[in-house]
Formats: sequence, C-alpha cells, structure tokens
Amino acid sequence: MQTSSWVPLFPDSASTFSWQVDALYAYLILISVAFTIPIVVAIFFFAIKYREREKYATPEEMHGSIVLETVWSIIPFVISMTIFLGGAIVYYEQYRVPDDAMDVYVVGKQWMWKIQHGTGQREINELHVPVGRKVKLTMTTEDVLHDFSIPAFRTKADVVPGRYTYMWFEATKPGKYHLYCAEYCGLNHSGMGGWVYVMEQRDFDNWLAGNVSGQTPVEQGKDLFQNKLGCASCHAGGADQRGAKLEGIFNKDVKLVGGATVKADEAYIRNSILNPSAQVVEGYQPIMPTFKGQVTEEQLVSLVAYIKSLSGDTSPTSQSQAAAPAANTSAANTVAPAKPAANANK
Amino acid sequence: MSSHADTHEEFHYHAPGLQHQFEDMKQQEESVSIGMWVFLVQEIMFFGGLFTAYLVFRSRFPMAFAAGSNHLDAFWGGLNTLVLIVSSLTMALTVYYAQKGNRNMQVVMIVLTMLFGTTFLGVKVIEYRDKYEHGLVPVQGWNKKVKEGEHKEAASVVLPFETRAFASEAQTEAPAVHHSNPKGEFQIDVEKDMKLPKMAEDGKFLTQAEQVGYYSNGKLDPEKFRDKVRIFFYIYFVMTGLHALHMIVGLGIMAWLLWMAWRNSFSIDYYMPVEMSGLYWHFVDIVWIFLFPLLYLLGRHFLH
Amino acid sequence: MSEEHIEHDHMTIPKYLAVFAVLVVGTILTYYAATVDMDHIFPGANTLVALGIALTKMSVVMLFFMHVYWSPRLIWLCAVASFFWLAIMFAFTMQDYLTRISGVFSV
Amino acid sequence: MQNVDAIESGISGQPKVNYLTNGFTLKSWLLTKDHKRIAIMYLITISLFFLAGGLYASAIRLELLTPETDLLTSATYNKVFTQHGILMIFFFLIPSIPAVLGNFLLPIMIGAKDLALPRVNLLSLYIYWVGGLLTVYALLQGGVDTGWTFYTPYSTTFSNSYVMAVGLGIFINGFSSILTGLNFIVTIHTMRAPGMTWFRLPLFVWANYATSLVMILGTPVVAITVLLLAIERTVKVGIFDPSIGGDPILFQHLFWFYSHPAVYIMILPGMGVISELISNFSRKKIFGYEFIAFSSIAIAVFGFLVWGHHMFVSGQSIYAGLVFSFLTMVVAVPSAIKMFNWTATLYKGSVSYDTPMLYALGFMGLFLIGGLTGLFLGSVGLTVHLTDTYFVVAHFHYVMVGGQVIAYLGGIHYWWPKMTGKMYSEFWGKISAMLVFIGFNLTFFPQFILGYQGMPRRYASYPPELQVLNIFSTAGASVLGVGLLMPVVYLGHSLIKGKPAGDNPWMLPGLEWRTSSPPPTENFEKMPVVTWEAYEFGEESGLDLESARSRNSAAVVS
Ligand code: HEA
Ligand code: HEA
Ligand code: HEC
Ligand code: CUA
Ligand SMILES: [Cu+2]
Repeated sequence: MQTSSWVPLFPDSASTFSWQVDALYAYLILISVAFTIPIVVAIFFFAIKYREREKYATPEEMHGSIVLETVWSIIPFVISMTIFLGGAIVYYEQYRVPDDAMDVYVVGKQWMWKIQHGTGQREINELHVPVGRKVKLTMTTEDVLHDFSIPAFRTKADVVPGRYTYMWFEATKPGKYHLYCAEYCGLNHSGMGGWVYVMEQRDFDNWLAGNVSGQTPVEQGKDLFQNKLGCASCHAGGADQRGAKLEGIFNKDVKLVGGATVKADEAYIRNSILNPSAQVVEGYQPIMPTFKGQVTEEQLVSLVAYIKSLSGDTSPTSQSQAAAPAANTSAANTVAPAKPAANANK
Repeated sequence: MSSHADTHEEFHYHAPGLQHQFEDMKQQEESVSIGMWVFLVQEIMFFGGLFTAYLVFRSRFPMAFAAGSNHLDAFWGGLNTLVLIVSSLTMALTVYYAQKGNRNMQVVMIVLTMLFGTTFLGVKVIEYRDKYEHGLVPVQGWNKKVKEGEHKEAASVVLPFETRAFASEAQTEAPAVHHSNPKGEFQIDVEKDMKLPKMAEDGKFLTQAEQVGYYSNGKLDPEKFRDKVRIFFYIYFVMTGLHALHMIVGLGIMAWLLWMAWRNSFSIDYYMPVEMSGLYWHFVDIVWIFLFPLLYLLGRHFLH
Repeated sequence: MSEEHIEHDHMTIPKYLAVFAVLVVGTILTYYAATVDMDHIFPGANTLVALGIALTKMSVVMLFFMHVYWSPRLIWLCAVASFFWLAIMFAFTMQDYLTRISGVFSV
Repeated sequence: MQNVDAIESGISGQPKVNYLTNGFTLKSWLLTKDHKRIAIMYLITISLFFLAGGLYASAIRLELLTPETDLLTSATYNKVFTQHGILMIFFFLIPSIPAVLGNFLLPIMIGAKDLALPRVNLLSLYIYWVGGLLTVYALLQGGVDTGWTFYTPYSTTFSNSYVMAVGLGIFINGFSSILTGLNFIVTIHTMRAPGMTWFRLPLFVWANYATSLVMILGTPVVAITVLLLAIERTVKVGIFDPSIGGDPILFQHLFWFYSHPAVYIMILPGMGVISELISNFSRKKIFGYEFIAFSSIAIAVFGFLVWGHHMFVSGQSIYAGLVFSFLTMVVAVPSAIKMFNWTATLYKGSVSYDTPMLYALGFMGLFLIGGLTGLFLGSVGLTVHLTDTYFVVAHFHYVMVGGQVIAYLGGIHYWWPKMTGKMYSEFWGKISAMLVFIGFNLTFFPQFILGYQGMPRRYASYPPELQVLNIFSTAGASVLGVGLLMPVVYLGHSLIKGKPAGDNPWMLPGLEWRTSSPPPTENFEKMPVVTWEAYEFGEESGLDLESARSRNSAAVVS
C-alpha cells in the first residue's frame, strides 16, 4: 500500500516500510490537528467573546480544577504512549536486518560514497538495487561521521569511524531516488550525495552484466584466500587442518577459548583476519598470523564476502554450533571480562 | 556603591560585613551558604563529566587502566591523600576557632592549611615530573627525550610497603628498546605493562573492546595497548590537573583569609567567609578522596 | 527553613579528631584493600570496596567537617541532588554502551 | 497603601532619583551592583548578538534562494550557519530572558532590594563579555565551521577553523549562565519579602527557578565537554578520536546531556513570561497556578532524561533509542499541562489586545506547533526519516523563535514602561507583532514540508525541485526581518519622545507595578509587605481601580 502518490506533499515512497512511516506521520498530523484546532479555536473564541469591555474590569475569580488537570494530563500521556509505540514498531522494522538480504558495502569518505556490491560492482555516489529484494548495507567511514540517507526509502543511518553500522531496505518501485549525506561532515557536505536506482530484476541483471569489473567479491575473495594470501594453507578444509573450520560459521555462534561465545558476523570475521588472537576459537592454537597491513579495506570486504559464501553452500556442523544460545552478544561482551578473574590468579 | 545605599546605611545599624541588599545578618548568612552549596553542586557536575568519561573508558579497557594505574606511585598518592586530610582537619579547626572568635588559633590553622595545601601541590609536581621523565605524559613532545637505546631511570621512590612486584621491577633492569622516545612521545614499559593483558589473556577475561583493541600481528600489540594506556594518562592528567587548579584557587582564597584574619576582620558574629572557604576546601578534598582509589589503586592485586 | 538557626556548638576538638582518625584509617584501608584480590569473589569487588570506603570518607567529611549534619534541609537536598544527577548521567550513558551490539573493529 | 502614592507620584511625573538617573558616569554603570543596570547592559549586548545572528540568518536565507551555491561558497555557508547557531543559542537565547528580564524583575517581583549576590551578578556579566569578545574575535579571524553541535571527530581532527577560540568562548560564557542561575536560586530562597510565600510568587519567578536548576546541573557538563574538546584539539590526544581508542559518540552523550536540558533553559523563562501576560491581560487569576508552577520543575527534572533523542541514528544502541523515545513522550506532558491552563485562563476573562498580549497569543499558537512537531521527532521510527532534515530546523525555530523570542519580545513590551518609564507606540507595536507572526510562519512552515521531502539540513545547495518552498521561506524571512527591526525603531523612539508611562500603566497587582517607573535603585521606598495572593485583581489586591477607571475615562473624553 502506498499512501504517498496522491499527496504532493509527500516524497516518493519506494520501500516496504515507507508506508509505515507515512502512516505514522499521518497519525501524528492527525493528533496535531486534533489538538491545534480546538486550542486555537478556543483561544480565538475566548479572546473575542471575553474581550475587554471595560478598562480594569475584575472578572469573576475562578479556581483551578483538579479534575480538569488530571484529565488533561492523562489524555496527552496516553496519546503520547501510542505515538511512542507506533514509533517503536516502525523503528524495529527499520533496524532489524533480515537474514536473507543481499549485501552491499558502503564506505563513506569526505565527500563521497564508495559502494561495492556483493557481486563485485563498484560504484561511487550511486547505488543500483533491484526491486523487491532485501538489501543490507554494511557501512563505515574513513574519516568523520556521515549519514547514508535515502528519503524515498524513509531510512538513514550514521556511519561512524571505527565501527560498522547497518541498515536495510526493500525497494518497491523502480525509479531514481535521492541519496544524501545527512550528517554534517565538512566543506562539501551538501555535495556528498547521488542517486539510488531501483530497477526491475531483469534490468538489474543487465546492469550487472554490463558493468562487471573482473571478479565478484566472492571470486576475488576466493582468489585471495586460495592463492594470493595463502589462507588455504591452514583453512583448506578437511580433517586435520590447522585452522578453524570456516564453512558455515557465518552468523552462528562461535565458542572461544575461555568459554565466551561470539556471533560470527562481519565485524568478527574482519577482526579474525586482522587480530586473529584476540578471539581464538576453542580447540585451536593461536597460530594464525595477522593480516593487518597486508590486506586493503576492499580485499577485506572480498574475504568477508567469500567466507560468508562458504556458509551459503552449507555445512552440517553448523547445526551443532547454532545450538549455543543466541542472545549472547551484549551479555557476553560485557560480563565476560571479569567473570573468569579467578582463573587469572591461579 | 550608590549614593542611595550610602545614605541608607547612615540611618540603620549595620553589622560589620552586612551588605546593603540584606535586611539582617541571618539573611545574609543563609544566602551565602546556599550560594556556596549551589556552587558546589555545579562543581560536582563539572567533575562529573570527567567521571563519566572515566567510567566509559575504564569499563572498556580495564587492563590498560590497571597498567596505567600501576605507573602511578601509590605512595605519593596515598601520602597526598593524608596531606589533604590533615589540611581538611586544620581547615575545619579554622572554622571552629573562627566560631569561637579565637583570632590567633585561626591564623595558625590557616597557615597550617596553606602549608599542607602547598605540600600537596609540591608532591604533585614531583609526580608530574616523574611522569615527564618516564615518558608518561600523553602528549608527544612533552616528555623527556631519551635517545634510541638509552635506559630510562629507575622509579624515583619506592617504600617498603610499596607493591612488591611493581617496586622490584621498576628498579631492576628495564628493557632498553621500548624506553626510547627520541621525539618525546608517550611510551610504556612494555615488559611490565603487558603482563596484565597477558595474564588476562590466559584467563580469557578481556572485554570485547579489549579483544579487539589490544591486538595485531596475532599478538598483543604494544603500540595498540599503549594507545589505551595513553587514554588512561590523558584522563589522569585532566582530572588531577583540574583538581590541582582547584587547589591553587583554594590557596589563593586561603591567602586572602589569612590577610583578613590577621587584620582581625572576623568575629563571633561574622565569620561567613571562613566557613564558606572551608566548604570549598573540603569539596576539593572530597574530589581527591575519589581520585585516589580510582586512579592510583587499580589492579594492584594483579601484581601481588 | 528560615526558622532553624544554624547551631555552632555541636563540634568539639575531640570530635574533629575522631573524624580525622576515621579518614586516616579509611585511607590506609583503601590502600591495603587494593592489594588484596577480592575480584575473585565477584568481579568488581575491589572497585566496590574502594568506592565504599571513599563514600564513607566523603560522608564523614560532608556531615561533620562541612556541618551538613546540622544544616537545613535545603542543603541536604543540594548534596543529595548533585549525586542523583551524577547517577543519571552515569546510568543513561552506560545504558547505551552496555547494550550496543558488536561491530566495533578499531578501538 | 504605599502603591497608591507611588501611582500618584508617577502620574504627576515628579522628578525622582531612579536607577537610571542615579549616576551618569561610565564608572557608575560598569561598577554598578544594581541588578537593573546590569540587566540593561545585558539587554544591549544580547541585542547586538541577536542582530549579528540575524544577519547570518539573512545570509543563510539568501543563499538558499537558489539551489546552487551562488551567493556563498560551501565553505562560507558552513561558517555562516554555524556562527548563526552559536551566536543565537549561546549568546542570545540562553541569556535572553533570564539575564535581561529575570535580572531586572526577579528581585522586584519578590520584593527584594537586589539579587542576593550583586557582585556575582556583575561578575557574570563580565564573564559573558569576555566569552563574547573571544568568540567575536574568533569569528573575525575566520570563524568556525563545525555546526553549533561541534560533533567529533570533525571538530577535533578535521576542521581547520577556529574551534579552539570559539570553544573557549563558550566555555567561559557557560560560567556566566551558571552564576546567573546560582544567584536566582539563592535570591528566590532567601530574599522574598514578608508575606511573599512560595505560592504567592509570580509564575515568572517559578519559571526562572526551574531554569536556574537546569543551568546549575547542566551547564558545567557542557563546559567540561567543550574543554575536553579544546584540549584534544590542541594536544592531538584525547578520548573522542576512534583511531586511538576514543569514542566519537561519547562526545554526543556529554554534549546533549547539557544541550537537551538547555533547550528548556531556552523555553522555560518564555513560558514564565507567557503565564504573566496571559493572566495579567485577561485580568484573571491564572488557572491551575500550582500545576503551572510544578510543571516547570517537572520539565527541568525530566528534561535531563531524554538527551538521547538527538542520537537516534548516531549508532547508539537500539535499546537506548527506545528508552529515550519513551521518556521524550513523558516530558511533553508538563508542557501540555501549561498549554491547557493558559487557554483555560482566557475563559471568562477580560482580554485586552495590547501588544504584549498579541505576542502571548502568538506564542501559544507557535509553541503549540513547535512542541507537537517535537513529538514527531521523539517518535523514534519517524525520526529516522526526519532527523537531520529541515523538519528539525523548522521544529526548533518554532520553539525557539516562535516560543522564546516571541515571549522575550512580549516581555520587553510588557515591562518596557517599567524599565524606561516611557510608553511606546501601541499602533506600531501591534503592526510589528502581526508582521513577526506572519513572517515567521511563512519562513518556517514550508520547512516542515521540505523536511519531510528529505532536504537535509546544513546544505549549501539542494535539489532544484525544492526551490519553490525555499523561496517562500526566504520571502518570509524578509517579512520577519522587517517585523523584528521595527521594535528597535519605535522602542528607541519612545526613549526620546515617548509619553511618560506612569508607575502602573496597566493597573496590575504584581509587586513590580507597585514601585515607580523606572524604579529607584533600592527598588522600593520601603520594604513591601505582601498581603494578597498572586494574580489578585480584585479589591484584595489593594489597587485603587475606581480612580484609575475614572482617570481613564476622563482621558478618553478629553
Ligand atoms: C526552546 C527550545 C526547544 C524546546 C522547548 C524543544 C521541545 C521539544 N523538542 Fe526539540 N529541539 C530543539 C529545541 C527545542 N525543543 C533544538 C534546538 C533541536 C535541534 C538541535 C540540533 O540538532 O541542532 C531540537 C531537536 C529535537 C529532537 C531531535 C531531532 C533530531 O535531530 O533528530 C527531538 C526528538 O525527539 C526533539 C523533541 C522535542 C520534544 C518532544 C519537545 C517537547 O518539550 C515539546 C513539548 C510541547 C508540546 C508537546 C506541545 C504542547 C502540548 C499539547 C498541546 C498537548 C498535546 C500533547 C500530547 C498529545 C503529548 N527536539
Ligand atoms: C535563538 C536561536 C535562533 C534564532 C532566533 C534563529 C533565527 C533564524 N534562523 Fe536559525 N538556527 C538556529 C537558531 C536560531 N535561528 C540554530 C541553532 C541553527 C542550527 C545551526 C547548525 O546547524 O549548527 C539554525 C539554523 C538555521 C537554518 C538552517 C541552516 C542549515 O541547516 O543549513 C536556517 C535556514 O533557513 C535558519 C534561518 C533562520 C531565520 C530566517 C531566522 C530569523 O528568525 C532571524 C530573524 C532576525 C533577523 C532577520 C535580524 C533582524 C534584522 C536585521 C539584522 C536586518 C537585516 C535583515 C533583513 C531586512 C532581512 N536558521
Ligand atoms: C598459519 C595458519 C593460518 C593461516 C595462514 C590462516 N589462518 Fe585463519 N585461523 C587459523 C587458526 C589456527 C584459527 C583458529 C584460532 C583463532 O581463532 O585464532 C583461525 C581462525 C580463523 C577465523 C575464525 C574462524 C572461526 O571459526 O571463528 C577466520 C575467519 C579465519 N581464520 C580467516 C582466515 C583468512 C581469511 C586467512 C587468509 C587471509 C587465514 N585465516 C589464514 C590459522 C590460519
Ligand atoms: Cu558526509 Cu555529510
Ligand atoms: Cu532535545
């Protein structure tokens, strides 16, 4: 359902949750009108009806009313709670990234957006996506804060140096939409934008075909993994490999030496390549060398993509690993540090 | 100031020190004391911002904080705590004698308070100097420059009850390579400091931020670890620096009090300035009461 | 509040000295507590003990040296409010940090 | 009663020594401890800052007339809106009502000779000047381009502008605000005249009390934050730079810990003025006095729990986002209470349409819209779309300009006769109030629509399809500018040619109307004793309404 097209005041509405945001907006406008009209009418009515008829009159005294005060405290409170709930529901939708989304990587930089697709296409300040597919953006920045904003999709998120932030959307209508940088980032902040092209799947495939620049990230990652960086010397697979098993780990919980578990998300894989011994997988020695300084940011993206692809073509063991409780990330991270302190002092 | 106020004063009895806007001494005292307390609330929030920063970073990098803390000399810190406590006592006694109208004891106590306050700052200078010599000032170029390969000097003072591990190590051989900072950069004692995260690593109880933040090359990375220790020292210097600034201001107030007391300006009826300065002094003391354990005493037991 | 007169004869020199003694003992105690490993009882125990002692010291300084004990309610309120606001600042900031999902890679 | 004499002497225009005529030397102004003189000096200074900020605003609007960056380069534009924000917020809006009207009136309203700590008051003025001069110096040297929010790491590591100097200016200025707040709190606690109980205080005093709480509890935090930023910028080490382990978002937490409560520093005094105006110009006791008083305190307290609503998309945790969104809704309720009580006060009143009342009615409409759009922004799912767009710009101008600035203007007009002893032209006052109202809406209403269409803020250039609404906005700003310039002219004119106002031109019961205009240095000839409730218009107030009425009709007849 799209509420936008017939109201010229609304921007394009082109994602699955944009109607929800519009509906929430409409609801709030409704509430605003419902409060504004009576109050303004009352003000005008009182101001005119009870206008000063005699200088220095002393109109009848009136005392406050507890009943009224209670009523007009509770009603706004209840209404504001509905606003909060509405917002919370939409927010949940906006920030809960679905699992089956197509990956796109975004790096912000003063003042351009560098974007790479899961299939290897790179673009700058443009983003091509197919209609009807869920797209997940994994984003970071090389310098200051930026904000990836697509009004037509009703979503945006800051990109923060030193961290990944995520957002997702599913476009519903082919077209060309504005892409902005919405967090002030210096001189050319207002120039740091471009377009999002939403295309039918067929057109998108054509675009992909016409634009292939050598390898997809997965291919490139595979190449790096097997030949260029020699990861395969330890992670070749098979029974007695030295390195941890990488098939099927993505988004599963990994048990670490010391008992903690972490979820193998992009950041974790990235860290495993850059700081292997920070989080050592249970049952292995911390022998993996770091690749920091040897791999570029883009190669990292490819490696991560490749390792994720290893989880795509499945592995039976992932079942057993997934058995570990899922809700660990925040709890484990914060509680883990001190808990085994006793061991440390033995 | 204004002529109006002056004529006003001619007609009314005015207690010494009563200002024109007040009706009587009680109102003035009440105003001044509320004013002072509200000012202290403001001060607490001012330091509060720093404590928040401390909290955030300590909860992320406990090991680096412990390592940084072990570079601080708990003896000097403890001594300074005692010095401040004594000065608090003499300050309290100043107020006590002011209430009693005892001018001579008042002067003595103020002098003592100032003496201890100065001692505190003196010790601070020794400590800062020590940090300077060991390359522990978090700012590049603000440290004593040591040439490549040169040994650093041994820690200045170690007392019998000083932490064993810390003391013995500081005085024996220090590894040469990591104690060279030709440009005066921040440096840490790798051997000693890295012990902590290593111990932690064995026990696997690093925080998530630490698991990411200390490592590269598949190992604990002294460079990266040093950055985190440097955050500790940054916070240390800002906090103790601001505290010292408050002490200096306090000494200024004391000097003024001394002058006033000397001239016998206070009496049983009028000693508000003494009491208010006392509140300020005690507040500065309280800040230190928290700074001491939070900065100087972290992770001592690890090295025991 | 304006009715209360601030009494001045509540502290005597021995009392001051007693408070002083508490402070000195507290300082020495903090020091030794820090060298004893209590973190194995539960994580953060050392810090908790250190803060507990510091809070005690602060309380006696405020109550007796700063005469809060005999002060009007408003001044109690000042003292309490400032710590309450500090708590707000700590709690709401940490509420964010402690519930962040991972994704940090270069701290 | 004494006020009757005062009225008589005021009307007959007997020459008397008042605070203005008590000494004419520069020294008698610069070293004064008189809160009224200090207020006047504040008034002059903040007006200059407002004009400077307004000139920057004009530059913004002119640049945005066309989509391209043709009038200003991006670099200049960035400096212009930053400096607009900094001057307007830190040097105009925060001191506006407290330091000018509050300073002038608060002691008079509670029947005191002065603020409790006059020297501290003077000190706060000097601190304000020092901070202001430092900032102006930095702006002349080349300015600053970080946005008024100074987000790291841009401000610490990337910006090449005068962040240090401006930061220090704001740091210093902060203490001016703290000292004002401190002084108010003390004064309200200890300096009330006999009979002036807490619940007889004018609501303006309550509002200033709540504001002072925020100043005391919040401002020190922003001071230390800005200081940390300045240190980090100078020594290149610190806690906000992610490349050495710092956290840029910590800065946002610390900054908004103050700056959200600060928006209530920017509205509570305005609400106080409006309570005065609504009640006095309806000549009716305000409806729900206690509720309005306590809602001010509630806003000040709950205002500290919601700062994260500025950080919904910043990378703070989702859980924190939800908590902050929830609390944001809660803090809106006390504002709602005020709104309803004001409206109810008009009911069965005797509403006059004097200029201050026009401003008050304007405030009600504009703050209503501003506040309600605050709810849009507090609803977290919607803000993801709206944040950092012109919707936010429109929201905060509605509350800040439509709210506080309008209230400030209303207050200035209302108390102008008291402050100067002269009456301004009622005709021009009404014209300018209308122009401001119309111009304001024309300027900022289109920005809501722009915002929902996604136009990001802090943009020197924008997509051409958004130009129409921007033209409206710029046109509105011109009307607004003219409307705001007019008071300067006719108020200035009234100083020279204005009719003597008399001590109580509106026959109102507040204590400030029971002394001469302008008041003497000690405010009252003798210490007033309050025997009437707040907003008492009838006989109990002791006002001689009969003779005032007859005088008035005589004046009309002749
Ligand atoms: C005077 C200043 C002022 C005031 C009073 C307010 C008041 C409010 N503000 Fe505003 N705000 C700012 C100044 C102010 N704001 C500024 C300067 C910014 C931008 C800073 C920057 O980034 O540069 C900002 C930004 C801002 C944001 C962040 C936007 C973003 O950047 O993404 C949010 C989000 O929640 C918000 C919310 C609110 C709310 C809920 C109120 C509430 O207090 C409003 C309460 C009032 C009412 C609700 C109206 C009256 C009520 C009724 C008529 C009854 C009906 C009510 C209900 C049904 C509940 N404001
Ligand atoms: C008290 C606060 C205050 C006030 C009063 C104003 C007043 C005005 N503001 Fe301001 N504004 C802010 C606080 C304020 N603003 C803040 C905090 C920001 C955010 C900054 C940031 O992002 O960092 C901002 C940002 C901001 C922007 C967004 C810039 C951007 O994001 O790119 C715009 C755009 O229209 C704007 C316009 C205006 C206008 C037209 C006025 C008008 O109301 C001004 C009217 C006044 C005058 C015009 C002066 C008087 C007349 C003259 C000097 C005569 C000459 C002029 C003419 C005849 C036209 N402001
Ligand atoms: C010298 C052997 C060796 C090489 C070469 C090596 N690894 Fe590893 N790797 C290991 C070992 C051993 C582990 C398990 C211990 C650990 O987590 O550090 C591991 C763990 C991992 C993990 C975490 C796996 C999990 O289950 O959580 C990833 C991801 C990974 N390696 C990726 C790579 C990539 C990509 C490369 C090449 C660029 C590479 N490795 C090269 C030995 C190696
Ligand atoms: Cu990038 Cu703004
Ligand atoms: Cu806010």
